[in-house]
Amino acid sequence: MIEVKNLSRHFGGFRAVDGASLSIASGSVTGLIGPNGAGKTTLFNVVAGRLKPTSGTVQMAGEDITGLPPHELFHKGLLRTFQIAHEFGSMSCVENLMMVPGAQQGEVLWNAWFRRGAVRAEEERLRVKAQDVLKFLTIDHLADQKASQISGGQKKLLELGRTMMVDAKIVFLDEVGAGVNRTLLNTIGDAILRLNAERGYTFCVIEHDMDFIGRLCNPVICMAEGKVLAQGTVDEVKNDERVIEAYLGTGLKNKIKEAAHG
Amino acid sequence: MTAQAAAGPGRGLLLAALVAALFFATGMLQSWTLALLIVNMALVSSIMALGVNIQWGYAGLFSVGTMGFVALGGLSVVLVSSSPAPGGWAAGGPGIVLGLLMGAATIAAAVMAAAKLPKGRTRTLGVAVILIVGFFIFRAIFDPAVQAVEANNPAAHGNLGGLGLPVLMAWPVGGLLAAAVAWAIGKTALGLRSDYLAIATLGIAEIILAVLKNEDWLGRGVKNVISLPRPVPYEVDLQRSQAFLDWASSWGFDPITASSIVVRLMYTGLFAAVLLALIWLSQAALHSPWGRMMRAIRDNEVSAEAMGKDVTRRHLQVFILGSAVIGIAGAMMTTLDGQLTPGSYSPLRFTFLIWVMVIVGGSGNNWGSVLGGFLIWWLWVMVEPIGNGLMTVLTSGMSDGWLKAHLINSAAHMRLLTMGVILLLVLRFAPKGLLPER
Amino acid sequence: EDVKMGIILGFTGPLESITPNMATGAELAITEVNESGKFTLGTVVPVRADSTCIDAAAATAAADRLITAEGIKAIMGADCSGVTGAILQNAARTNGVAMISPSATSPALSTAEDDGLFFRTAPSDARQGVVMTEILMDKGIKTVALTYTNNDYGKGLADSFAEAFTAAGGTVTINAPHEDDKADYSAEVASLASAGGEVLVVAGYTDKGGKSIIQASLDSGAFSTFVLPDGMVGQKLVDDIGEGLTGSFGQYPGTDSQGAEVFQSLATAAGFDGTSAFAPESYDAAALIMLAMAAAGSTDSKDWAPKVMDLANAPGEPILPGELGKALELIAAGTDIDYVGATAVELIGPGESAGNYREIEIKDGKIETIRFR
Amino acid sequence: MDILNALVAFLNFVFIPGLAYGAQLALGALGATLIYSILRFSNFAHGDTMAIGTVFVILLTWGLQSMGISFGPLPTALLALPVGIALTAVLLLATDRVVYRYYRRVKAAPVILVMASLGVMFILNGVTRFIIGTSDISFTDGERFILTAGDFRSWSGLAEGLAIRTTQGVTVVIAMIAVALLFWFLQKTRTGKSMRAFSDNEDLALLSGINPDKVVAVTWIVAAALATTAGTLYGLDKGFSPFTYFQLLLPIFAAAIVGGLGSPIGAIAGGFVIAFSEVMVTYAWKKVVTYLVPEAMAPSGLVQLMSTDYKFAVSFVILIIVLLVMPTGLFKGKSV
Amino acid sequence: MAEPFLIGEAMTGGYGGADILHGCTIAVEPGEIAVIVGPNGAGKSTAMKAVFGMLSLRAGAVRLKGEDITALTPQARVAKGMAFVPQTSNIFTTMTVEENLEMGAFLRRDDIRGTMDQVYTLFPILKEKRNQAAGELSGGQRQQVAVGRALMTQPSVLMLDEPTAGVSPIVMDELFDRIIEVARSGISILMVEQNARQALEIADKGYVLVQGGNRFTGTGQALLADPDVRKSFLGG
Ligand SMILES: Nc1ncnc2c1ncn2[C@@H]1O[C@H](COP(=O)(O)OP(=O)(O)OP(=O)(O)O)[C@@H](O)[C@H]1O
Ligand SMILES: Nc1ncnc2c1ncn2[C@@H]1O[C@H](COP(=O)(O)OP(=O)(O)OP(=O)(O)O)[C@@H](O)[C@H]1O
Ligand SMILES: CC(C)C[C@H](N)C(=O)O
Ligand SMILES: [Mg+2]
Ligand SMILES: [Mg+2]
Repeated sequence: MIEVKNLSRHFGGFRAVDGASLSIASGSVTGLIGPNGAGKTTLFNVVAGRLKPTSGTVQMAGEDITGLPPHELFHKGLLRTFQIAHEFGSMSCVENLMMVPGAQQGEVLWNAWFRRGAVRAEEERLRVKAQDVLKFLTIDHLADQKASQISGGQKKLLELGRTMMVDAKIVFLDEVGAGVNRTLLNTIGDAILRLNAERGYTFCVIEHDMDFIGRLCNPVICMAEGKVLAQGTVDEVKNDERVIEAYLGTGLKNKIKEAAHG
Repeated sequence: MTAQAAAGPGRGLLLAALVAALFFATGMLQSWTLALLIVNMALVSSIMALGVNIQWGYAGLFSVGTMGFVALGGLSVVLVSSSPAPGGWAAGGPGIVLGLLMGAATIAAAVMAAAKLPKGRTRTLGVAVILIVGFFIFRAIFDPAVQAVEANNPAAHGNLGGLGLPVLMAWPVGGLLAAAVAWAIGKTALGLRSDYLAIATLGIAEIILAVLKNEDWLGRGVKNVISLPRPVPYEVDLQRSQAFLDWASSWGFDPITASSIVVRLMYTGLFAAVLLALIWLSQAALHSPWGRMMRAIRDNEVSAEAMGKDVTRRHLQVFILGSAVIGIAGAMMTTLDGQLTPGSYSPLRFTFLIWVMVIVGGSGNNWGSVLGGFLIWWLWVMVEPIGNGLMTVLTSGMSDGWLKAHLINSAAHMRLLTMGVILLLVLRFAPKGLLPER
Repeated sequence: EDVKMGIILGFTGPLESITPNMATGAELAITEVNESGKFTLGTVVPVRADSTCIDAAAATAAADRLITAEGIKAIMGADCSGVTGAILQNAARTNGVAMISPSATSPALSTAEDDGLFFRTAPSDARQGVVMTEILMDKGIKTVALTYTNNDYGKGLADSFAEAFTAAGGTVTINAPHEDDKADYSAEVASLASAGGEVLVVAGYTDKGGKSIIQASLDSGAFSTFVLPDGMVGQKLVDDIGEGLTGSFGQYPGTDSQGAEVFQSLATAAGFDGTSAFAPESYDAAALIMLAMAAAGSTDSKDWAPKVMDLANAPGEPILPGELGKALELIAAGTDIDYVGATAVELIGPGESAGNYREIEIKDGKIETIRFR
Repeated sequence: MDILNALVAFLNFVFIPGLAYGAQLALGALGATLIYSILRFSNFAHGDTMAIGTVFVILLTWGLQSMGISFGPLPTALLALPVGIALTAVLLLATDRVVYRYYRRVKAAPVILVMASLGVMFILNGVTRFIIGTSDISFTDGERFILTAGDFRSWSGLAEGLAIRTTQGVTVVIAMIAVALLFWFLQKTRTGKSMRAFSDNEDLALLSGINPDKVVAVTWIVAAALATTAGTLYGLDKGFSPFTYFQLLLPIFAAAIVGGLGSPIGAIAGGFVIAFSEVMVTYAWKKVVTYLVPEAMAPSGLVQLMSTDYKFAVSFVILIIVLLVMPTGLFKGKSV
Repeated sequence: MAEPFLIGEAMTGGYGGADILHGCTIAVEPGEIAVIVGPNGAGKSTAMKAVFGMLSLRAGAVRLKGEDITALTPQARVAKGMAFVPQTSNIFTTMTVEENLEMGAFLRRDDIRGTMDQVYTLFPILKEKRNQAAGELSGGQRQQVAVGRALMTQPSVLMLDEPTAGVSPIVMDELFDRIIEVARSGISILMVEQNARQALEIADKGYVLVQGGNRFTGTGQALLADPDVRKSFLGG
């Protein structure tokens, strides 16, 4: 589905992404992990058109999409969420979702003025769909709340909800789990798997919660210092020495025990 | 309507009634012709405010080039409806057109070269050469033609002259002219953020004005065009018409007052029709998915872009629409004034005062713009007597002397001072505007 | 009974620094008439309103308010040609009230539709250019640099002067506008200096861009002699610039009548600067209005407006400032008068000042009259 | 060929006036940019703040002069300046108390503050005129020139003169000192840093124990100092008239914007960009060229790219071009 | 039982509209780690803000060392030795990393070098980026700056709203480690966590908040052991 070749993105002299090559297979749920500052978000931003690459190419289904603006990529079926939630603060939650689908009739002024019937019908359909999504995310009671006035975790849910409003080909999720209650996260995980299985979405997921990654993702790619460090199944990556050293660490358990004794 | 409803349906009506009462009081206590005069300009101001609201309230574009588009609307009245200047076109019309085409071709060629040539030295050099050579050819063709036109009876004409068409046609043309210029501006400057866009548009408005003031061949520059045709009859003509005099006396009206009231009511009708049409279009747009998309873009461009909305294009669209509305209002105002005086356009009056209307009315709310337009314009006109009155009250207790004389002499400055105080009071008690977005 | 006279000038806005003296000038005439006790139609009461000079709509509203709500019988104003035209068309003509502007000088106003309701005590700018050319030619000056304030007054004057001067064989090296009240005039001075010329003609205002340009030109050594048309002649300029202005010359409306001096001493006595731009014209405008009312025996514009031309022009007993009481007596006695006033008013054609000029030169910090043209 | 005369003509008519004007704009822009960066709004009342600050200084100067106090070759107004600054600061603090504080508390959008500043502008506008009237006032004294055109001519034997006014020299020197001080203050001192923190994230500044009232107060005081200094220097050089000070607002903001809002160095750079673009692009190069080329080739035209009518337009075109290449100005300003 | 060191007692209030908190009580002792968990939107952040005085309570009180501080402003609480890392916008984005840390120590008059070095050892990446604007950092790096800023205060109560959101496992371990260490030095720690299991492991006391009220309260271990809590709030 996505083929990233030799991609680099520099900020001044700093190489946030430094010649990374990776591919995301069609129909997979690919995990992307790596230490803070490894360049994961930057990679997403370049692929999704938010940043221009310094060098390298990105292909989607064989087509070169390097440097295309985000809105065009959206219409090609590439969606993304943001690590720091980017809600539309002055709009209600349900409006936040309803605005997502592309090519709405009512977004053309002419229709808004002179084909009001058709627009109204379309709106009804969208509203029902949006309500369903909100219900699924357990925040349907917030439908009419302004998005600026919901909790941090709820914002992340809304962020995820937007990807569910349209038929995407590939969805990039940047740490949807951070700040989301773990029980709910499990439900989200299920939803991702279901969208993947039933609707054939391809996912690429950045996450620091290894349980979540373990449950969802195959394969897993680990980045470090702008490059791909390791790639493989969850277990392979988890047990990779370099990954452990750079990212996972040796675990907390021992220290807690020490603490308890001390 | 929903916006108003959300703010409490009572509040909107109450405020509307309050403003209506202000005008009614003006009619009763001062004179009805004056009240109508203020109403007419208030209608025009409301349309200008509506245009600004479309740009700022809908899409968050901090454009303060309002004055420029008002002036362009005014120019369209001269171009469309003033009478042709004898000999003006023959003197250099073709040369001017050719020169302008040459200028446009130069810019087009430069843009094309910038796109085609490989990045680097050659490109910079190529574009620079095209621009410089083009500039000199442009001046070589353009300058003599302009001189010829401007030398054609400068005291009375000195310009190409208008088409002599009905003045009402100038209104849509004003909108189109403003839209066309807005397109060119939008293409270059809309990438800028917040206050940077503001100063850029402020500057562009000054540039438009500089052109209007200094290109005499266009609209006589600072020499002004006066006595533009009217869409309604002249009062003096009514006063001379027997039918009118009979009608007036049958109702027991004084013919002079009656004539000016009738004429002003005609303007009111025309302006109100335009305002209502625009308001309807604006409301329909705002409360549609289009409006929702605009609000999304205003809230968060990055996210809207990721959700498939072409932010750049939408910004351009809304910038053009808003500018067109302002251009129409500009043409209406020049029609009402009956003259184009480029020297009289100042940012304070035609940009910031309009912004005050939008903000006081409640940005993002179309009815707010209308309310703001009416209220602020009424104040703008009436603070003068209010300020003078205040000063009289202030000084009444004082004994004669230097201070009293000084204060009375300064009374005129109460005008802006009072305006400031009132503005602060309104903002203080309705910091989100009188009719908040919701 | 009160007879209200509107004094509509730009008390705020770009002309705010000269309008107070203009208004005071007009009010001086009113006080004089009231105190003479010879004005039988009532007590004249001045009512000020702000024309803003730039906001046609606000000016129209102000004028309309004065006419329809305050019931003024005449307008002394407005100042700038732009708002004057707007008030004329949308308030004065509409309501049939006559106006005399002391300072709107745009030639275009000569041909404006006015139903006989519009006069001005300032000459149209066309004439002054010719007079200025004659002065320069007499002095043997053949090349000049020219800068003007970028409004209808400045532009009209500059154009007419450039045409006359070139026709007389002179060269205008540069004809550059300047905007008043701007932050800086270095660019203008630089270009004027570069273009060069024996003298610099400054068609501007004493306390605005014109003054700044003269100051900067002197400081940088670009020019040492300046030609000063009406807007630039004022004692304040001479005082502010000082020594450097010695030898500069110019002209402003006036005949060899005593009017201007008399007016200046009246003004000094009343505590304001009588040389301030357009203050004498304002006095004359107000005086003419009242004399015309007296002559018509009515305060209704359609009665008194037709009398204005008559009173202003010969034949008749000449009337200087300070002699308004005498004029009223003569009018009452049925004697013909010729109002000369502070600016030697002579109304021609469509009711505007004919434009007689006084040639002046700056000597020892004083404005000295050389001759009349 | 007369390179020396050409150079002197250029210095005298382009460089020195441009430098002084640039410094005046820069000082104004520093104040505007400071308020923008800390309090996060474009203060439209800044021009009128400069005006009223200058009025205080003028009144004090008259007082000093009537007491016979002078400052040697320098203008007496410089002696009055510190007191003028203090008075202006008091005024601004009071304004903040009455007007702006409320909007900060309700966390109003910046545009509301801009509109409120418009209201303040109207009021200051009136107050200034109440106090000192509308006519223009010249209050400079002391030695007028550092170097006069005539002296330079006789000293150098050149045809062209070179004049430097005292006020020009003072302006440039003070502008340099002011920017250095401001830069040091914001970047290095504790108070300066807390001001930047406050401007960045007000809530978090509170959580760090930064006292917002103090930050705001210091900002207004510094702004008062900058505005009064800018206004006084401008008035000394070019004369004081209230209307002109209002008109200064536009070039001042243009300067702050080209340089990058919030950046002190940007304000300085912006001031010079605006000033020099006005003077240079519309300059008639005739004189300079005439000195440089053989007599036979001397130009008959003015050799002027654009007439001075468009000087303002030119500086804005340059501003727009700069912004197109660097969207937040030359020195990476902020945007709210 | 004696009065706890810091207690927000029976807090009721919200953002102006309907109440978010309904009689919620949270307390922590010196040297103790108290962890708040709960579903999204339960009011955890609101409770933290309430304790820190960032919204006004309709009922209930906040007391520190027995002193009623309900009416104090946030700044005044900072002066009393409380420090808080909010969940969102918790760094100065235009200032450098080092300046962010300095701002954390704004009220301190002693030498801050030592504390800063400690923060740098805890988060080595920050030392590398010390002169970079914090707004240019990655999500996890920002979070480290935010926590580092609070540590600079050397408070007696440290309140953290989801300090580990978005940080990598290795850093999270370090962070928890450090929190334990800080607590041992006698400082009270009050934190909200969604990485709840790890957090409760080190917690002395745990609160489960649901719809603005206390649902479960107990020691960290007790909550971890409660199957209901595990299933409904800790993800099984
Ligand atoms: N605008 C920028 N300017 C300078 N450096 C930047 C910028 N954006 C990101 N960086 C740097 O690039 C590096 C990679 O950042 P990125 O956000 O891609 O990390 P990440 O892998 O997503 O980390 P995390 O897991 O913490 O979110 C970081 O070191 C960051 O400091
Ligand atoms: N600024 C606000 N104005 C109005 N309501 C708000 C505001 N912020 C949050 N809320 C509401 O208060 C409730 C509690 O929010 P809070 O942020 O305390 O939740 P939380 O427990 O921290 O959730 P999360 O784990 O998602 O961060 C939510 O339902 C939310 O909708
Ligand atoms: C008072 C003057 C500035 C008026 C000017 N003569 C004009 O016609 O506009
Ligand atoms: Mg990231
Ligand atoms: Mg929270």
